[in-house]
Amino acid sequence: MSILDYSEEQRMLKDSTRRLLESHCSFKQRCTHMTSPPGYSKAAWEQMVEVGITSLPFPEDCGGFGSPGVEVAAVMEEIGRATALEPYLASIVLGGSTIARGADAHHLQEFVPAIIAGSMHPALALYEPDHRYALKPMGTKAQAREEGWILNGAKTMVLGGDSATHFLIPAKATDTTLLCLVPASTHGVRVQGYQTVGDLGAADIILEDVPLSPSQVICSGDRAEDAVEYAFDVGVSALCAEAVGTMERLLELTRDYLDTRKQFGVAIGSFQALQHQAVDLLVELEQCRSLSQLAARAVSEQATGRRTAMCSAAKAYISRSARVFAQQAIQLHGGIALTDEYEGSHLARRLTLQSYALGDEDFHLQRYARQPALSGNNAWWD
Amino acid sequence: MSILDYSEEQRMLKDSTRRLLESHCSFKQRCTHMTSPPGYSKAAWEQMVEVGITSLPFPEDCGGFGSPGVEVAAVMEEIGRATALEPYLASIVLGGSTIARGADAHHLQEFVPAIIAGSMHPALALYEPDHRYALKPMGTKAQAREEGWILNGAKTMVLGGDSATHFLIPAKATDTTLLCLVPASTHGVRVQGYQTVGDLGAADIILEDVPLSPSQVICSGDRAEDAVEYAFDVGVSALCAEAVGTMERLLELTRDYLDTRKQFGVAIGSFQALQHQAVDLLVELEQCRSLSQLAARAVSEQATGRRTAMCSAAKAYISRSARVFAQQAIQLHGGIALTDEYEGSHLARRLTLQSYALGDEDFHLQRYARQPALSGNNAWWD
Amino acid sequence: MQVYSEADTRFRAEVRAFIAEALPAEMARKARSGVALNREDYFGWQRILAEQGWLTPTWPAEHGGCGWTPIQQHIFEVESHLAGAPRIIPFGIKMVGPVIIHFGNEAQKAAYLPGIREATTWWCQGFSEPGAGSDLASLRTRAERDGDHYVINGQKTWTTYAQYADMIFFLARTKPDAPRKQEGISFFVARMDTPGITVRPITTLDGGHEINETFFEDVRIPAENLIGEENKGWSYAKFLLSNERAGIARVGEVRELIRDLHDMTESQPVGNGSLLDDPAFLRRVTSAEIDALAHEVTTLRLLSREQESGRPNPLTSVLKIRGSEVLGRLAELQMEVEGPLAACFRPSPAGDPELPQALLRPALKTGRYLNYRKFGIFGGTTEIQKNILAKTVLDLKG
Amino acid sequence: MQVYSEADTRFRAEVRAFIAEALPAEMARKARSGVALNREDYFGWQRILAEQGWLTPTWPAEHGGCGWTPIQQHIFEVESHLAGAPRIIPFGIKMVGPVIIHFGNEAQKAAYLPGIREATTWWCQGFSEPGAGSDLASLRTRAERDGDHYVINGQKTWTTYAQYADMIFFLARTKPDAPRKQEGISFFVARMDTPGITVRPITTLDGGHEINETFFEDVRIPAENLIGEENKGWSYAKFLLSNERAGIARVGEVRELIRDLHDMTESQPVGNGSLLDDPAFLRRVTSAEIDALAHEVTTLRLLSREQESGRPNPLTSVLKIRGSEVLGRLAELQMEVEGPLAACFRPSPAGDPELPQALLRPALKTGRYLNYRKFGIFGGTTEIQKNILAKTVLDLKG
Repeated sequence: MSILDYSEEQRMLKDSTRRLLESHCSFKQRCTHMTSPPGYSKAAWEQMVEVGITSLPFPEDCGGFGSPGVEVAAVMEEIGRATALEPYLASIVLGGSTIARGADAHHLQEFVPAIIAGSMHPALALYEPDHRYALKPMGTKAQAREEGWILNGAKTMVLGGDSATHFLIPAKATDTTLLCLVPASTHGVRVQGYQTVGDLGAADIILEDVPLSPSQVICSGDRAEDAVEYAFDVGVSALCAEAVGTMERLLELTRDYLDTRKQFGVAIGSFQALQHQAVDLLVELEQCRSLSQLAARAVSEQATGRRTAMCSAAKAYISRSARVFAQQAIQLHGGIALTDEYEGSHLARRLTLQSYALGDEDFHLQRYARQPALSGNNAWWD
Repeated sequence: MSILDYSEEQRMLKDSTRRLLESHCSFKQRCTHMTSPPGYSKAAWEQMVEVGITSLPFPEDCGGFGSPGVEVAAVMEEIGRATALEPYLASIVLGGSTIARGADAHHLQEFVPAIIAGSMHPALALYEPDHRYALKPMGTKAQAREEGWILNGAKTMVLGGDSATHFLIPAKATDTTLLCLVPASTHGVRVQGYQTVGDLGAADIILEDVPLSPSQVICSGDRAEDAVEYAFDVGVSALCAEAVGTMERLLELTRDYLDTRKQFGVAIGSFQALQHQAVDLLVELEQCRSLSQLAARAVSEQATGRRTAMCSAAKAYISRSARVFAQQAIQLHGGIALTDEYEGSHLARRLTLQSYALGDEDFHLQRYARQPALSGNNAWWD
Repeated sequence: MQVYSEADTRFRAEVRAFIAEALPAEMARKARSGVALNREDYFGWQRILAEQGWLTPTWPAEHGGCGWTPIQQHIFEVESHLAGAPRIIPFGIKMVGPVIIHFGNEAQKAAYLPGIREATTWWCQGFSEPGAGSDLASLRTRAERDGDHYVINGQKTWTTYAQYADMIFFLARTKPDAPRKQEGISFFVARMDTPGITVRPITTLDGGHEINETFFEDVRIPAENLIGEENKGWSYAKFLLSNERAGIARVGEVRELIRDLHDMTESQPVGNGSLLDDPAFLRRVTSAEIDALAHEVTTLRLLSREQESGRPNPLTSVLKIRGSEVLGRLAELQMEVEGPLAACFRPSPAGDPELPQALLRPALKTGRYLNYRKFGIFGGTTEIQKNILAKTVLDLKG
Repeated sequence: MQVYSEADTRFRAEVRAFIAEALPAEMARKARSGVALNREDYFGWQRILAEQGWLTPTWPAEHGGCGWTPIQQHIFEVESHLAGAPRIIPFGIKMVGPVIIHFGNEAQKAAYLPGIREATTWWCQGFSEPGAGSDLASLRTRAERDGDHYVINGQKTWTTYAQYADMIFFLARTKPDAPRKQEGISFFVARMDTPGITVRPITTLDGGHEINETFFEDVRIPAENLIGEENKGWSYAKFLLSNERAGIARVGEVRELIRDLHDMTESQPVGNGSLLDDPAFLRRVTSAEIDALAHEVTTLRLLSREQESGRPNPLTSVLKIRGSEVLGRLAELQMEVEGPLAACFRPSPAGDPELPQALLRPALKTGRYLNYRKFGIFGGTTEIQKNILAKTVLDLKG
């Protein structure tokens, strides 16, 4: 097996995911799914459950496949190629990994099978208004009461929040952090769903005196923070893979357009300046592919520092690259890529989402710089 | 007269400077001058005195022309084109302006005529080891004694310091800043000259118990700081103009090379990717020209804030642009521009000097950001 | 610091005072909010300018011009943007108007100029075709003479604001067998309600509707709708496109974005401080501001050189290239001010009441960021501008 | 985290241990200081490797190879750089050696291979000419058969380390009237002390002396100095150049520069703190480090794919492009660490005792920054690599 590449089995997983998405989420189909609730294809989602990819990131002892890294990356690349709308990243990767990491055995057995079965959609509510990309809860507070807590606060840009059945809410208690699991239907939870620039759904959530029983606290303290950081890294790795898939597809479209479109009697792909710009995209794609592969492997690491360093390295790079890639691909196309009916413009928008979702370039550069520096002659992954 | 362009008179000044430099400082001649002390042509220097350009930045009441801005820029563009070695920037612009701004009437009458006559070479010692681009003296200290002071400290990268007759030394006294004028021959002054990457001379200076009479203090306190900041801005503006001249010449050479050099049977200038790269240089040059013109006008401003903002804006931009311009011009040439015998490589090195001399991009971005922000709908120059 | 002449400084004060007085507050509020403007929003402001005599500043005096120099036009554009005035739609005033003035007959002048001058007729431009964008001369729309009519068949694309238009000016091929493809093209005008003209909206990647496809199916137009001589349309088009270059630098928009960027950064709360306390972000804001400054000064330099020489300057392509880069970067930075909210999106800028209040501004900014991708493409792509500069200024052979 | 296989991890440990043991401290100190190395510095280390059997890892076993995989060669290169070993000069080992092994006759193998394998013969490369760089096939040096000799006339340029060389391999035209310019070229070797060969040093823009012009004036060389068949030199040259691509990524140098950059930034005093406290500078360092990481992983990915498939991968051009960009940027950053001292310069890297001690390091860094401009030019310019990628990987027509 080649270093930092997909194995034969992983490639088969990737191919079957591609076939699934091609038959259920072609560009035409997805444009229809997008405009009617829940904003994605239930049939495609059921297929994902059916073929088992919803089990990938979960531990084996609760029905999972135990592979939050490279296998998830293989699936996410295909999701990125298809700009698929199903809440795989939100429910399985982000929500699922939070529970998988933070929950005790009892909760695991209660929730994980339902998530894998596609019926429970937990969305991780990371961000709060006015706190930018901060990962710790600032304004969302849990106040102790006789039995349990009362939650108050607001979360924003919750990926998959528009169609979630549950929210994972990190909240500040007097001297600790709680990770709470709140059904979307709970009294006092107000959900305002909307569309992101990458066509995926998201939501703002207002929490007003939301009552919380003790069993709704998945974990607290260091463990809660670790669960969020872990799920965030798994999500970052998955999103990087998604971006690689999106870039790959956009480069294919760009290449084909350059080869087909004629100007002054010749294909515009024969103009050297355009060729070199297309090559710049290729060079970028290969860098992103490398960092995505590295992040996917780091996700299975026990050493938190290396995991976080490699995931933030990948996302810092890809956050910038994805956005610039989209800009240049549009420019290479000309007018056609400015139209909503062209697949390429959806890919370009998805790259914009990937650029800003789960932390932008500055956030991840700073997060990377806070990890222990390279020591001596060691490699980054030593 | 066109806005932000040279007037007819200024253009004549520029042309005559070009003729002077062409006859005394051709590329071949300057390569000879470079290798023998004082590192420039005394004949060219005498010509500069003769035609009067050494008087440009000084006040009219002590024999100057009263034009530290646009007229100096016109001369400096030509110096940049020719990558001339004469200490115009060091002695006339930086050293001269410090004295012109800081000195009292008595000192002005004593020194300015000698500077204009080209016999006195004052070099402004801005930098200290381990204090990067800071403009205030940190480690150079003046200790009061019965009559006058004792100077101790070190200065580094003093432009023109290798051939200076005098040093202008900002020094820290107990509760003020002194601006001292120290003849290079003073006991305790050790000068180590060297060459900069732009072929101009510079020096490190060590001051060991250098005795200072009261008359050697040009000014002190706010006035000393103002004189240094003023001279620095005038120098920055002049250096920006120099960079514009250097870029202009390097672009001419690049264009000519592209037009002449053949590959695969055609001029390489017919390759679209190279054409577009050459155009990128042209676009950059025009931006730099604009900011240089703006800085040159700001230098005559009474309002310090606008002066500093415009000079730092220009230098921040040009610091990056000059370096990247050099890199791209070399790349467009290929191997020939890597050789020391090619004029273009000296221009590229000069651009590297211009990038780092008198503050790099980061320094000037921060200095710009500290000035009052644009207010309301005003233009930058309002 | 003297950058404008004294006359121009006085002119700026006059423009500023007039706009402050004449621009309705509600109109400015709507334009500055970033939502899509409709026909009446644009025409409302144009009529106010028309009354002042400022709508057609570059036209000859006898047709209602007011003799502004290029620098004065520039000042007017900047002040209008800063005040939040709707932008002037160029198709009538800057494009077809001058063509009719120069090449039209008296009947055409009488028929069309008043509607432009008084902001009652909305014009759109039918130049680009699906196979003829940068390579405009390869257009395929045909016009066949049939008695005292021409019959038009073909398809135009990127027809900006065709949905508002009363009239269209367009190029069509009248001599398909001409030896060079630039020959045999003619310049026509037509009422948009002529039978056989249909408009299909194009939704752009920001979800907006500015552009359209326009189809001509056996459209019969009177022969007097031909402007100038038959088969000479290419030279009129070139004349028209050279006029188009005036506002190419888009300094008004740049100034508006820069003014707002600093304020937004400072007022964007991050924890207990503001985004301005983030040195990495501040550095980008500062650097973009200096890029914008360089671009504005370059624009002034080149305009004033043109003004002096009276000749178009090929360096103007530099303004098109940098204008689109600077605007694109500013739109990107404004979007990034929003942090995670930059990822939100409102497919229909006309207004979606479901979007939470706090996301309205981010959604508009993200939409604008996407919309601004057009500047490197329309009106001569960046690559076309670089080809022009390589050829004309650097004198490099293709 | 597993990136190398277990076998490769063991191999790395073995290499690391050997170098730690075998590399003389003084040799490492000199190489790491950045001053120019001489013939003996390079050969000294090569002989130590030769003794270990590690100098010609890619050669067939019967000629002294040790069967390293591409990944292992890569590991050796990285570890050598990190330890400060002088780099391996490729002209004998990676270039002419394999050509002689594949295309030379037994006498040539016997005559030339031992000198390479034992690091006693220094080879240089005579390919480029003043009019034939990227367009190598247009070379004009002629070789005319005269009895049992060839007579060579012409000029080569960019001859790296010709000043140290005992032998030169070169291309010359043996059939000037061949229909295609790639035909009629032959591959020769010659002793550098053959009468008529003269070397003129070229000082580079960093003041260094690595490259030369080499002149051939009526140089008579024995006919047996022809390698392979007459007029087939172009195919041997292509074989040679494809081998050259192995070290193209320059990851060893990248790793060395990255390792040092962080330390330098942290130890660069600024006022009471260090340069690492400057968020703007730290951001650039971090970003460059991640670029370097991406480049190293890409290198490993492509090498291991080549290793698996046994075929050269056209994507390798990506490594050449990024390697030169990343190295150039790291050299620039190291220079910028020095602040104002980045502007100093030592025209002769051999050593100028006049330069103040504190400026020695800055001067070397500035020199290296200038020197590294070469990476985008030599060995196939960035533009040539992009042409290759456009054609082979993107399948776009010229």
